[in-house]
Amino acid sequence: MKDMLQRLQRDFNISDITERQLRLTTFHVKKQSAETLLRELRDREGYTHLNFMTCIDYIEDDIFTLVYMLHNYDKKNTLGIHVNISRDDEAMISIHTLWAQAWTYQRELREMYGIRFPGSPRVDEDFCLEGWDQIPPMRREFDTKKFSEERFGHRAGRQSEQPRKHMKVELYPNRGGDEK
Amino acid sequence: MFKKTLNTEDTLKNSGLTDEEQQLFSNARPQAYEPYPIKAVEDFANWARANSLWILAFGTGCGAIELRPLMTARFDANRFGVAGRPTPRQSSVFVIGGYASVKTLKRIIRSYEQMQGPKFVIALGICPVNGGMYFDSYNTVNQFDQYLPVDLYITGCMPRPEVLVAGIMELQKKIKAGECNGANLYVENFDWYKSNQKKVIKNWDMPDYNW
Amino acid sequence: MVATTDTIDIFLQPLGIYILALGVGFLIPLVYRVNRNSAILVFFTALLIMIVIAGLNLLAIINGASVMDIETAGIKPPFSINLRFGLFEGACVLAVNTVALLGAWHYLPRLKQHAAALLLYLILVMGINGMVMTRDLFNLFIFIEITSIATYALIGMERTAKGLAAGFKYIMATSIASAFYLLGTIFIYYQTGTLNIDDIIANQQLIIGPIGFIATLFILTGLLIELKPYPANGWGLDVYETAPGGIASLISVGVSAGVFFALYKVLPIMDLYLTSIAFIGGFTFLISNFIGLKQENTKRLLGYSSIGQMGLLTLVIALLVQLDASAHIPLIIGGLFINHLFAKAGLFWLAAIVDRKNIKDWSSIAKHPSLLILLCILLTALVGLPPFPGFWAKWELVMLLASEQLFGWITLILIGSLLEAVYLFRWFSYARNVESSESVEKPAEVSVSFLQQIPIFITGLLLFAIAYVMSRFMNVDNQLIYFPLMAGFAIWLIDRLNVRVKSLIMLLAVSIGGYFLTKDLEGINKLFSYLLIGGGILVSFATLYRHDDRKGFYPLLSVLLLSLATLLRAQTSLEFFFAWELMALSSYLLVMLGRNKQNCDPGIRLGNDQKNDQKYNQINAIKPALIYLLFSLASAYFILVGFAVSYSATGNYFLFSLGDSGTSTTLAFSLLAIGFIIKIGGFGLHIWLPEVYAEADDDFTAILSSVVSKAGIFGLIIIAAHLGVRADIGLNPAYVLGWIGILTATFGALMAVFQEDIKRLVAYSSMGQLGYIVTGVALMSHLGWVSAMYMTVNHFLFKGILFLSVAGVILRTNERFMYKMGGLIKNMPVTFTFTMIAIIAMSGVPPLSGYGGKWMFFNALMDKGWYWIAALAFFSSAVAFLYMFRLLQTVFLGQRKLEHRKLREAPVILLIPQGILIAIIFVISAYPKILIDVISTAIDPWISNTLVWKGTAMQAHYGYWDAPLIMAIIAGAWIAPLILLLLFAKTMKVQKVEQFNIVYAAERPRRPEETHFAYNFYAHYDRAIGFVVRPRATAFWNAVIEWTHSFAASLRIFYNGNGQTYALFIIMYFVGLFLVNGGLAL
Amino acid sequence: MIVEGLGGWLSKVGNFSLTLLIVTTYGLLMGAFIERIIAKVQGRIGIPYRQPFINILKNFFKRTAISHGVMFYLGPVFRIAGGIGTLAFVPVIYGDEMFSNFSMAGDLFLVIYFMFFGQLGMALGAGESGHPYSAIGIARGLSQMTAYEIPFALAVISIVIQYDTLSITQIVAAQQGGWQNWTVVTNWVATLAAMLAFLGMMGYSPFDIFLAPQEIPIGPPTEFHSAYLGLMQLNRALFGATKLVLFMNLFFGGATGWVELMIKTFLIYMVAIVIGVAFPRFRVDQGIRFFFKIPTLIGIMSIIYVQMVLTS
Amino acid sequence: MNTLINFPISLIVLCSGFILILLGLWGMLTQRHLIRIIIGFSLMDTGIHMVMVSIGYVTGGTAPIINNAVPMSEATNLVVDPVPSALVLTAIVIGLGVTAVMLSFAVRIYKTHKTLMIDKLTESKW
Repeated sequence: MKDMLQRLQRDFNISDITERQLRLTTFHVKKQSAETLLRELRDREGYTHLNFMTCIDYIEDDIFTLVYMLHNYDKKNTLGIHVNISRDDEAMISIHTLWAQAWTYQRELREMYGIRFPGSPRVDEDFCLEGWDQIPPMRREFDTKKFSEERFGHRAGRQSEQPRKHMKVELYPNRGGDEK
Repeated sequence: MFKKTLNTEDTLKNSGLTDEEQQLFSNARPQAYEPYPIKAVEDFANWARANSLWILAFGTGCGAIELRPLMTARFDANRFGVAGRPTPRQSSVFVIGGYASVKTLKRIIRSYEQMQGPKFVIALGICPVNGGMYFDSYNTVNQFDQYLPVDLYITGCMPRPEVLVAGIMELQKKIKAGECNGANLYVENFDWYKSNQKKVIKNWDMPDYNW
Repeated sequence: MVATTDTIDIFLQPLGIYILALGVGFLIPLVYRVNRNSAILVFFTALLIMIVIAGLNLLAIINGASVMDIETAGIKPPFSINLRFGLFEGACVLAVNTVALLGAWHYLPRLKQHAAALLLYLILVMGINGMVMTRDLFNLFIFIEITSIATYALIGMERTAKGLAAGFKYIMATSIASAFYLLGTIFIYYQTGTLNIDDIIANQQLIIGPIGFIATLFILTGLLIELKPYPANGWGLDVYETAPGGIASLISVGVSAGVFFALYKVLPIMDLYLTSIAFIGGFTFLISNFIGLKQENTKRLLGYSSIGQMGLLTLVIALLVQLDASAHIPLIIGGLFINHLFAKAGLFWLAAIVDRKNIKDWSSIAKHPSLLILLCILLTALVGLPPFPGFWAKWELVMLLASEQLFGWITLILIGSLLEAVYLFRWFSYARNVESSESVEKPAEVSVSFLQQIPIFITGLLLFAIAYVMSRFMNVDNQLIYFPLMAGFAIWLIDRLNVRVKSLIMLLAVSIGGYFLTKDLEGINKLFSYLLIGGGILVSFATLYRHDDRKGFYPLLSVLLLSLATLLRAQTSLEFFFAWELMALSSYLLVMLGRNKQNCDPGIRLGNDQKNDQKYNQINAIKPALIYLLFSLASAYFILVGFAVSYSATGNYFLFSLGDSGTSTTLAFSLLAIGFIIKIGGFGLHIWLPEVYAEADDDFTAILSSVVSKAGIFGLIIIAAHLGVRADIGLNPAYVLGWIGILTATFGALMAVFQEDIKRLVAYSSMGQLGYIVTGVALMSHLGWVSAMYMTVNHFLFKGILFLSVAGVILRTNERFMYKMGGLIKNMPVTFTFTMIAIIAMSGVPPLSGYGGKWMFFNALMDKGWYWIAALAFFSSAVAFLYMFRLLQTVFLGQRKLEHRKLREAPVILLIPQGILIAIIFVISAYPKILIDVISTAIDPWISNTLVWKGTAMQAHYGYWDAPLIMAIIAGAWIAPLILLLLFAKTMKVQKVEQFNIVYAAERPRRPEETHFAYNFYAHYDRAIGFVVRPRATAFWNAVIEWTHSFAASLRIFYNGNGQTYALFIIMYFVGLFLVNGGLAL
Repeated sequence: MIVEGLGGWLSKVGNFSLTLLIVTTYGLLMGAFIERIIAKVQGRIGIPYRQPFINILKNFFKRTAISHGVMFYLGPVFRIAGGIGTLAFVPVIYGDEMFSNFSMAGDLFLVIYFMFFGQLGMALGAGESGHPYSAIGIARGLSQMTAYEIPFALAVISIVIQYDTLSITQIVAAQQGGWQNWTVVTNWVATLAAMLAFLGMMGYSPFDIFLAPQEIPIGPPTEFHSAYLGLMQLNRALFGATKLVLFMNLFFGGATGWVELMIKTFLIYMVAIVIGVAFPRFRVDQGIRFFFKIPTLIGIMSIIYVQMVLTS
Repeated sequence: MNTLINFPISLIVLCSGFILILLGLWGMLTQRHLIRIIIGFSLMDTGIHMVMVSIGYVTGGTAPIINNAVPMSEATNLVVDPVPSALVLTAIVIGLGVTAVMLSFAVRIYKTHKTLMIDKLTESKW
């Protein structure tokens, strides 16, 4: 494992190697070398299974972090490969050539985050949302509450509590919700 | 017997369909039905309807899981004439099992329209009422009765089967009293319901009324 | 004056032929120098006079003049050479000279380039005449050599490389043969002291010892080799292949004729070798036709056929001499010979003017109707189909051989004939094959002037004329058997008229003709005449729905329908067989007129992968038509042998005396039954049926299925009546027949279940239904026969409806795959209703007419104790539901395609016959007694009536059946709930919806194609028991075909093209004959 | 059995209507009873006895309906005509002229063939609805039918040989005089084959794939509702009971009174139910293969048995 | 009378005739050159002629002229049969003709094929 990571560090300049759990290690890799790295992992290192791929929106850093989760059945461990892509140029190389099922994830990411995967099959079709006409809903700049009220309306009489505040009241009724 | 010629006001535009598809779907407007002219017959019919509630086997949300125990030995809804039915044509009760996302709503509308009247809708849980915990979700409708007429709400998150049984008995009472007129309500306010539906369902690629 | 008449008389003596040939011949070069045209004129005059001489003398002999023996030099034989001009010689010379004249006409463009060519041609003809007429062994040698040298020279004049090489091989071979002959002659002379054949025959006791043996053997080998026996005939084939058509035809028919005649002359001294000669002839006939299967070169193909025919003649002459049946020589040998002579010559010329080397390139004449007709006539004649001389000769031959119990030879001859038919008609198929537009290399269109076709046309006419004369000789009194042909010809004359007009004229003609032909029939024949003629006309009425020209369709259809009428009229087996063959031929040609849009390889591989649409679409009617013809011929041959077996026992041809066949009854019955079963499409022999039904014209398929297939049933009933019932046939053949019938029914039904093609589905269904009828006939009981006849009528009714409605559907949708249709009930409600009623009737569900047939059938089976068959019948009628429902569901119900929304109802012309048939179905359903009484009356003469009626109810041993009551009850049971439903519908708002308003939730239907469940409809059934119906029969027959072709390929390895090898074979041939005939024992 | 005059026919029709009523009611009640038994097995109470009636009434009281076309409309009519007709041709009570129906019109063969009538008409109606599931369901149902027809046909042939008649009345007559004369005793092989076929005929588990409520919602009747469905439900009760009566007549000695009929048919029905609740569903091709194997073999043996043992 | 009686000349001719025939046949079958084949044919032809002549020969016979030396009654015993001789003449002519045709074929074959080997002339087969 260590050897492999060292080799990858040498060849692909991976960074931020973190052992998150037993048998789960994550690291960052540059966008350009990501596909080569994945191919290397699949073909050479036995990480034949793509568990999933997903995305995290770091709007503060102006990046999306794509996460590819790979599993090795022989070594029974998992690698999380993080790739940072810029929010301005939210495009990534499609890996459906490596794992055929990846097109589904990519379609989902396209719909939910607006990340483009040129060449991925059917990537622009609707996935979960049918006829979505707003900015992708999982982007953090999208205000769901506002959208929900505009589109679906709001039934009067509904009361909404801040969970934290509400629970304090629930737990410490005597002190008026005060922690002390 | 067959109403073949309908004047233009009676037809729907079906603008969500391509020209080719227009010819494949009926564009007739649904019509309300009157009660039987004889009160006794109507009462008897209502009694029969109340005692033979066939639920459409369409679990629209998390509440669907609560429907399953209804048929088990513990609750045995069969006693009340409740049975599951896999096809909307033969069902008379539609149980909205909790939250309805936009995508599901589309299917709910289709299935509801395919049911034959008299038909009844039970909304399960809090979500159909006001969105419940999904009140700020980008894809869950907050007021279900904007889109389909609801005959009975059973709130809770989720309501247990016992409550469901109670709800069904309540529905039976309402049916026997002749108060469940959801189907006619829907037809009479068809344009309103339809415009509400179209407001949230953006890719309206189906006929205006799914016969 | 007297003197001149005398000179003319003298000049018109047969000897005049020689004087003319030599005198004029050597004059021609002179005249040629002066004027080419006058030389040609002289040349033709000479040939014409030769014909006139032969003709006048022959006429004289026929009119009773004695056989002319012409002596030269005024000395009596044996010291002089002499010529004989008798009946046989005269006929042979006349025929050969006629062919020579026509051949010269054909070959004129080439002949006229050289004076020598004209001369050589004359000499060649004279040589042949000499071979025929001379009575001197040595003289014969000289004539053979004269002929050969003239032939060599004519071949050599075509200076093609191949031609020269072939010519050299030819010279080598024939010179060795002549050497043998010469040696033999001289030894004969040594022993008998004479060269005159008559003297030699008179003194044949002198031909003894080793020298005599060797001498006769030498002569025989020499002559046989000239007749090109297998395998010592490669050189002959090479010449046929390379020589120009005019020459090849003369070699094939003229020279062979001469040599054959020579052989005939010396046969009296060949007693010892008759068996060998027969075997050589038979072997050559069979093997040549085998090898012909692999041949694609047109002229070489003709060569194989030619050699085969000569082999057949050799075989027959040896057999006739051996059997001492010389009385039959004129008919059999004459018929076969003349048939071969004209047909083969015509074909060689046709091959020459069309000038396509490979038979696959013959599609370039597909658009030349006149060439096609000529080709068809000649091929038909060559194969021995009626009305040509070969047909009569073959009939005589088979009857004769059968009466001598020589069934081995019959088998050999018929197998050979069948093989010959395969490759000849395959050639026709290629010729008929219209090129598709996408074909890359298109053979150029053939341009043939009308003038060039005339000689061929004349041969065709002569064939007809001779055929007629022959039939007179055979005492075929009933001239009505020609009526279909004449009617067909008459209608062909008006073929240029508007299609409506001519079809109406045809219908009228057939109605009148059919009425007069069948009006005085009675019993079963009468019943079938209603079915075949009345029904045929009714179904044919639907052919009016087509607007295109349909050249040739109506003449052929009239031939077909009227030949059915003559079939019913037939009193003798010969008339029956004549009509039967005519029916097969005309229906073959009609099938061939079917779908012909796309190019296909008409090679006779069977079946196709129907899941593979692309490939499957490319099929057209040509290949199925060929297979149809072959199976028809096979069927005809079985029938022929069956009749022959019966004839051998009874000694006459009358159908009613079939029953007196005595010990041969079982054999005759089995053979005839096999013949008819093939025609019906019985189990294992059914493979032709679906493809033919699928690819024939849609309206013609209706005729084929509902009418023509009944001819097979008719035949079966006839033989069952004559042979089965009367003659107390052993139960076993009938039981086997019963099993064949029920297996046909079961497998027909199972096959139909898995078809995607609507026509194939109905075709398999038709086959299955016929299976029940066969079993019904096989029951040999009154109830069984009533059920069989009842089902026959029913089958006619609902198959007529089904195929016509299918025709309407195909016409409107232009599709044949059911999954490409759907929902047509909206467009074609009438067609749907008719189809539905037909299907309910067919399925046997009460109350419609099918139930009666099933009920009687089942009761008859139970009576007979055929329980297993009854169980299978039950199963197959259940299986029938599958395909019947599929037909309705996938075509008329389900989702309608967008492009089909605008379709109209099928044309009224198609609907009218269907409507009439539906009406008949209802009448029969409600009052079956009407029909059953008629049937019962018809068959009462054969089996005593066992039907018991109690009011309207029919009683059998097991059960009872009250059709009108059932009808009433079911009507009541149907109407009551309908009223109930209508009442409740009043209380509802019933909305008529469109096709996509079905139950759906997650995904709505997008396209009708995706929503219509139709393709591979019974996939699960296929998984469960599909293995039963994997096309084993097709695979088997394909294996037979494959094996036959491979075998043929291995038979021709001897023909390596090397002249020396060929020469070696000739010598080995001699050695072989020597050894086989006991040479070592000397 | 001679019916004379219009009056005779009218009374015949009247008697038949009574039979029809009794049999249909009995069929519905028995359905409810069976449901309750199943419920008891599962520890439930189950539907009330009136439930089948209410269901049918409810369907007839529907106020809206759709129609796909004429055949869609006629499909249920065909279906119930098949049921009524089949009953009409079966003598219900042995020895009672009143309940012998119209069995003088035809024999056992007629009944067997007429059973297809309803299926065919129903299939056509379902076909016109245009729903692919209907077509799939019919394709499966018909295929399965051909499979169970084989053992059934063999068994029928066997008893026809045994009793030397196709008349149902005579078959029943031959079985009178005590249980030892019933076909189930005298020709138990044929009865076994027929009972196996009966499982397929009734369409209960394990041979209910053509209905397949979840996979292809309810199969052929997917599109049918309201009064159409009402007719079909009536037919299901009627036709089911008729089949039971037929089996009772053929194999279990028939019945001389209504009580005997009810007991016998109920017990025959229980066979299918017991097997149904105990076995999971066969895939359709498995079902077909099943019928072609053991039941067919038993059917063949039944004919051999009859020929060797009974008629020799 | 004569020692030659024991050894009739006709036998010699007959035997050599047969030998020539066989030689000729052997030549035709084994020699691949066309001209040699033609020679073989000629040999065979000549052989046949010799056989024919020998058949008609009567030992010690004279020319077939019926005169005083040969009385009519003994003509058959004393005179050489004239018929074979006559036949041979015709046969020679014919043989010549065939040889000529063969040679002309050989010439033309050489022109078209540029070879005289018979095993090269196998364009048409099967």
